[in-house]
Amino acid sequence: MKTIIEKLNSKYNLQEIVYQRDNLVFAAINKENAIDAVTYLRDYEGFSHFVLMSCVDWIEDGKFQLLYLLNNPTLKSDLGLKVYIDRNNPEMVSAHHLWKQIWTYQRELKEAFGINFPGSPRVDENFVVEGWTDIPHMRRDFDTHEYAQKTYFPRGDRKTNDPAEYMRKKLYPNQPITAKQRKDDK
Amino acid sequence: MINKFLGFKPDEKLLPSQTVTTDTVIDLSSHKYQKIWLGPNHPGVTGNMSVELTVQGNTIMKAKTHVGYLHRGFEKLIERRLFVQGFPTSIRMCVAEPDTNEYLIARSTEELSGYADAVPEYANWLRMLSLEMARLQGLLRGVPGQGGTFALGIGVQWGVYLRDLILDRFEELTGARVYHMYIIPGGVRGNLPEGFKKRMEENLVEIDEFIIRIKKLMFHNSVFKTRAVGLGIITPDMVDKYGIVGTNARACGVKRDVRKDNPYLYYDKLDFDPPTATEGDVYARTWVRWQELIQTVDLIRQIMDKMPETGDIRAKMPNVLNWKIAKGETYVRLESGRGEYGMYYVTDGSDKPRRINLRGPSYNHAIALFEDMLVGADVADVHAIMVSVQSCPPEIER
Amino acid sequence: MSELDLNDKVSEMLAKSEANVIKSEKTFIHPEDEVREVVAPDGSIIKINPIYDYFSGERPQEEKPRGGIVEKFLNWARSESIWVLGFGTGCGSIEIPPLVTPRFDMFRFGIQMRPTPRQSNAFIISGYLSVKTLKRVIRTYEQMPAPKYVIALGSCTINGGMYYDSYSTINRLDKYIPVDVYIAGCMPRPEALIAGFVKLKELIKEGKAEKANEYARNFDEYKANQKKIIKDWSMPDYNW
Amino acid sequence: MNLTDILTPFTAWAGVFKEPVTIKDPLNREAAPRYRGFHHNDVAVCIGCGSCEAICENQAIDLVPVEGIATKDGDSGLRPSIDYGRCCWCALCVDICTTDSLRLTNAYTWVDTDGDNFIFTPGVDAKPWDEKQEGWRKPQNGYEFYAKERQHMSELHAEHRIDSFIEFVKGYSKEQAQKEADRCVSCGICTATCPAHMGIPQYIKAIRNDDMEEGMRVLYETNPLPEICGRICTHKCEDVCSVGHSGDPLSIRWLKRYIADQIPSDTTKYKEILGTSNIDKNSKKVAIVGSGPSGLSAAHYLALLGYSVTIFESLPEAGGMMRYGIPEYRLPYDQIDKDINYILSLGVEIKYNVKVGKDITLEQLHNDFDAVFAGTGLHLGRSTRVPGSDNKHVYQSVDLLRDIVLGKEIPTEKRIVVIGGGNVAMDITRSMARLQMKKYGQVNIITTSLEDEETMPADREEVVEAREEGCTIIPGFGPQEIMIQDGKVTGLRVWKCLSIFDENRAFNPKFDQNDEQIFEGDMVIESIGQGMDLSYLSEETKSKIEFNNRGRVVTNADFQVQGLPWLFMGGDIIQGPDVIHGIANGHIVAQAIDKMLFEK
Repeated sequence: MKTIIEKLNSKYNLQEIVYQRDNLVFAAINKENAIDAVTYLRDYEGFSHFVLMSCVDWIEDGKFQLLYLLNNPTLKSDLGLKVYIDRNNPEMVSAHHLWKQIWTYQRELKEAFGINFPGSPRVDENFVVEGWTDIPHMRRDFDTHEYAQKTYFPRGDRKTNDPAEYMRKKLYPNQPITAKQRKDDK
Repeated sequence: MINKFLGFKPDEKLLPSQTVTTDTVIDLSSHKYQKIWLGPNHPGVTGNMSVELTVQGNTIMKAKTHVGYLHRGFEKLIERRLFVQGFPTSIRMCVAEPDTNEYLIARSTEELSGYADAVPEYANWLRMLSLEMARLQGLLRGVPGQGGTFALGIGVQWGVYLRDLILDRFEELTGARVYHMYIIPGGVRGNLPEGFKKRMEENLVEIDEFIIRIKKLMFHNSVFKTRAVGLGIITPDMVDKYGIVGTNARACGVKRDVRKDNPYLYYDKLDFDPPTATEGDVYARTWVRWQELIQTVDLIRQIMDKMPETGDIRAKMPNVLNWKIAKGETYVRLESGRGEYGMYYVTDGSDKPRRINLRGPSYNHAIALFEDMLVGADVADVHAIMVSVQSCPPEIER
Repeated sequence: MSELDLNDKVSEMLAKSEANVIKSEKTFIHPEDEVREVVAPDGSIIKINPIYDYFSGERPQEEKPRGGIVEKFLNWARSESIWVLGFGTGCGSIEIPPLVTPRFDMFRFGIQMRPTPRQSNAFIISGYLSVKTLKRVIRTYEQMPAPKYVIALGSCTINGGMYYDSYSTINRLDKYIPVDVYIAGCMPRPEALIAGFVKLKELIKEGKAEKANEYARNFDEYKANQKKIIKDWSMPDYNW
Repeated sequence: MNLTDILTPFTAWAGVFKEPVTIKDPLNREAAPRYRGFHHNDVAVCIGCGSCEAICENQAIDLVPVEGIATKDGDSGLRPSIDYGRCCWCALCVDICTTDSLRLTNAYTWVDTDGDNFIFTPGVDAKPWDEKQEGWRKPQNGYEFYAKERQHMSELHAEHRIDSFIEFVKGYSKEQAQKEADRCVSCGICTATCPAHMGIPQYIKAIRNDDMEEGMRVLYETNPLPEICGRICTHKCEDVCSVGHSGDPLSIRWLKRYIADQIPSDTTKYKEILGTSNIDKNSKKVAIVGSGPSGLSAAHYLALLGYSVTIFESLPEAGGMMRYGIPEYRLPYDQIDKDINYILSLGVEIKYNVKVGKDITLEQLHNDFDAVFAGTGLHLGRSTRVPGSDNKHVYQSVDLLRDIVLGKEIPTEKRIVVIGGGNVAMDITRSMARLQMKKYGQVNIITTSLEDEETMPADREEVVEAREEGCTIIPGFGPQEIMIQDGKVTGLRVWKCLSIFDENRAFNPKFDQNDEQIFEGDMVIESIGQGMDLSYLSEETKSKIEFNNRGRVVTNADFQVQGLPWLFMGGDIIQGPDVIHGIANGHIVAQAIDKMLFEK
């Protein structure tokens, strides 16, 4: 595994290489080289099993992190290639020609994160949600709780009490101690 | 030969006028084709999923899988939950074999927080027991269920009854029938109740008998053989192309099993060899699963033999309400009844996961593979193929 | 009847059904459901309106109970023949197979599963409903002949359950279709399900299971709620 | 295809002769003993801490007030109400329950026609399954959601601490403190019980986040003496800690000390952290009598509000009882100075060796200042008044403790008897033990109290530590006579005490005269409580104010003296001896003075 990583590193200049386990390595790669590297790994290094394609929204960095997780059935090892793409203009080269299932992942990512994969089959079709009009639902800035409260009809007006605050109101209501409590009481 | 997936040559009279491949261009306005929707509310589908079929006569020219009827947005919901709150939520991602989800969540968090080796031995054995029991109950539904797709209902009746017995054992061990919520980060949530092994053994004996009966019912059945042999063939070179795993891969001779390849828990201490076949058709897949049924029963016996009598059930972990995990990511996998089942887990130093992504085998089996397998098949065989690739919609859309 | 007459008749019917249906201000129409003209195999041109062609377009009608001994007899008959639609909508559907198999054997309670809504009078909503499924559920529910009953399983149908904060699943079912019986649990055990059926049978015998009429009565309200969340409507307002 | 394949499936017909597997009565089938069915809560045990609410991932649990359950110390009066439209029966609420009151029964059938009925308060709303005993309970075998045992506080061994007055509690390391802080479930029950209502969960959270500056800010919101409180607070909070119901309570006091210890003794740094470098001064002046906890606390908060504060202290150093009553091994002087220096750096002025009533009168203060606060404390010893207690070898503990600090010669005899069971008795016992050790190389001291072992008012650990140090503590005896021979004390004659209070809860001890013992000793120290010295109040002032039946001045809730609106009194003279009460009083007084002077 180490030799493969070294080879790959000299070829494509990897960053953030992390050996999570003996048989699981994560590494970041440039957007331009990613599909190239994935193809290379598939064809020359025996990473023939495509495990997963995923995306993480690092909203604070303004980036989406795509993950191509490949498995080498002979070495029984996994390699996760991470690609950072711009969050404001999310677009990635499609890899649907490499494995048959990849277009499904790309279709899902298009719907869930709004990442475009030009040329990927059926990429614009609905995947799991139907008639979705809000921002893509897996993005961090989409607040699902707020959306659910607003859209569906939660039952009843349930009310809860914070024990500390409730005890203050009950036991020493006239002694707002901290500045915050004084402000709240007003 | 009509189609590479269809192992035999159907009646000439029923054939469409042209050769069907996945690339065939279909002009709907030519009136030669018809569209049929199968599902989502159809008793034959394995969970709510619909297949949009374009047919000519009895032959499917094109198929599209539509999912999302069971979409709940788990991955989004778990991002809003504490690490310990993740497991009751995650278990519902796949109703057919729920325990696998719990294990993945537990294992990922343990690995990322550095408690992977802290889980007590007894707890790990119990985890294995519950995972194998989950596999067993899944197979008890799945194997006769394949017969059910050819209208062989009686096997299902037996299987569901026996599955219920396993659920009774689950209830005893975990406190719930279907959603066990048993494997928790750090360990498990209950020890083995008194007399459990004895009652389990009684059930296993009953299942042993069922295994023989189901063999006579299905594998020595002319109807089943006629319909299943040569249907929905998966060839070994498709395995990597489509990301096929589990029994689907093993039934065409590609021996992949996470329990053997990347042993987790104490599977390396158990004596077993995953069954395989070479034909890769529906019959072969069912046959492999039937053998796996025998093997799972054996594994449960081995586990009950080898596990310690008692011990701690959970590691000493941080307070669950204040538990934070440093930034990191991992991918954890296990072998579910349907094949490699994995989870990509990302943490960012807060008390909630940053992102989880479930990799279910059905994701590939029921969309990319299934759509291509259906082309050229009979409408009547859709369910058989659907069940045989073990599509589980809730796990696809999560 | 000549071809011409038939065409006239069709367009007449079309006009009628389109006029009768309550029109919401702006409904989304799927491209496949748009009104279009197609050339028939014999060369004639037919106008097709996929949404309205196959549905009556009438509003649901309230049917008053007959009352007296007749109604009592009918209710007894109804209560002893609950035909459940085989539509598993959520997790809870995994507890249906034990019911139809020998161990819990619900046939002895006069309950059986039916494959089509036209033959069923009971609908088990077995847990959470994603908006996508809700659309199908409404369509299915409206196709069931009255009197029809809805059994809601588990927390999800009561107040959202586990998925109370999900963008994809509804919180309370009774806002969209009327519910006769709720069964608590996540998911309810088969035994609890049987208890639910027993309760439903009692209700029917007492003549209290008239929720199909309630649906007809409050049709506009239900429709408004349904349309609030189903953005991709593309179907007639009443799918009978 | 062959004939076998056609015939073999018919073997299924063999099932015809089998016993049916159908469950005859599915409606009354019992679930497994461990089944997670519907909730039951033992409301008498539950304290409404809300851990169940915090861990519920479905927001199914609300805390609601319940009729008949009063809010009191250690019990919020709230009880969990559960929405079965949300619950998923994961039983995390049961597993975290701090009091083990919540459990799941194995009942599972609840059918209703109205969805609104599925909210209920277990244990309060009667349900058919309330009596069921089977069901899910918190698992055993090492299964716990938070550590049950507290982090061990390392101390000097008794042998090494007995011969000197150096501080013997070492304090937590960072790792220990974080582990201890991790045990907190952040319920906030403790906040109500703490007399100063400190934001305990908040500063514990700061420790978890390793943010000491935030922790310091939380501490100073309600308590300007964290170093002192972190060592000698009576930690009433720990008595009600919800974690303590099924394990050790959190070491809240040590955690507070940990935060304060992390900040270096540098007033500029303090001001930087607390944001008090620039305070807008106003023109009002406040006089404070006594620099004990209440006086310092009032001075601190008044200074923050911009007042010019002057403290009049009769002794040569500030701190009051904290310095002159508490031995150095519990509270080192440099730690007192650390807290006081910061308060002084805010512009508070202290006039030492000025005794109000003697050097300056209270009325004078009234003329010179806008308001006066008197927190003069309890500095007079109280006598048992048993025969012989007027002997000169009978001492008062407060006097001795003060003399130790002042560096006076302390009469240390070979055998000492101490009367009293409170913390002061333990302080004098252990101080005298150290002096005995220095002088004679051995400890011979007997401490006796009316209360028995369980009801002794002293902190448990004080008693344990005193015994470790070789002191003999014999609770449950009432002194009858100090035996004197030739003008010298020879011992103390005691009777077994049967009860202390009578039916009306009035002090009226009953003794067993047959169980008489004699504790031999060359000197006797009385430590049965302290009295106040109100001699600084002139007769005219006294006539204007009201005293209650226990001789204490009557004030309103803001500690404003009835009849004299310019005078505030607080601390031990109103509340009885307790540091944290004093601090709380001082804080309230500061706010009340501010209100009084600026609402005019």
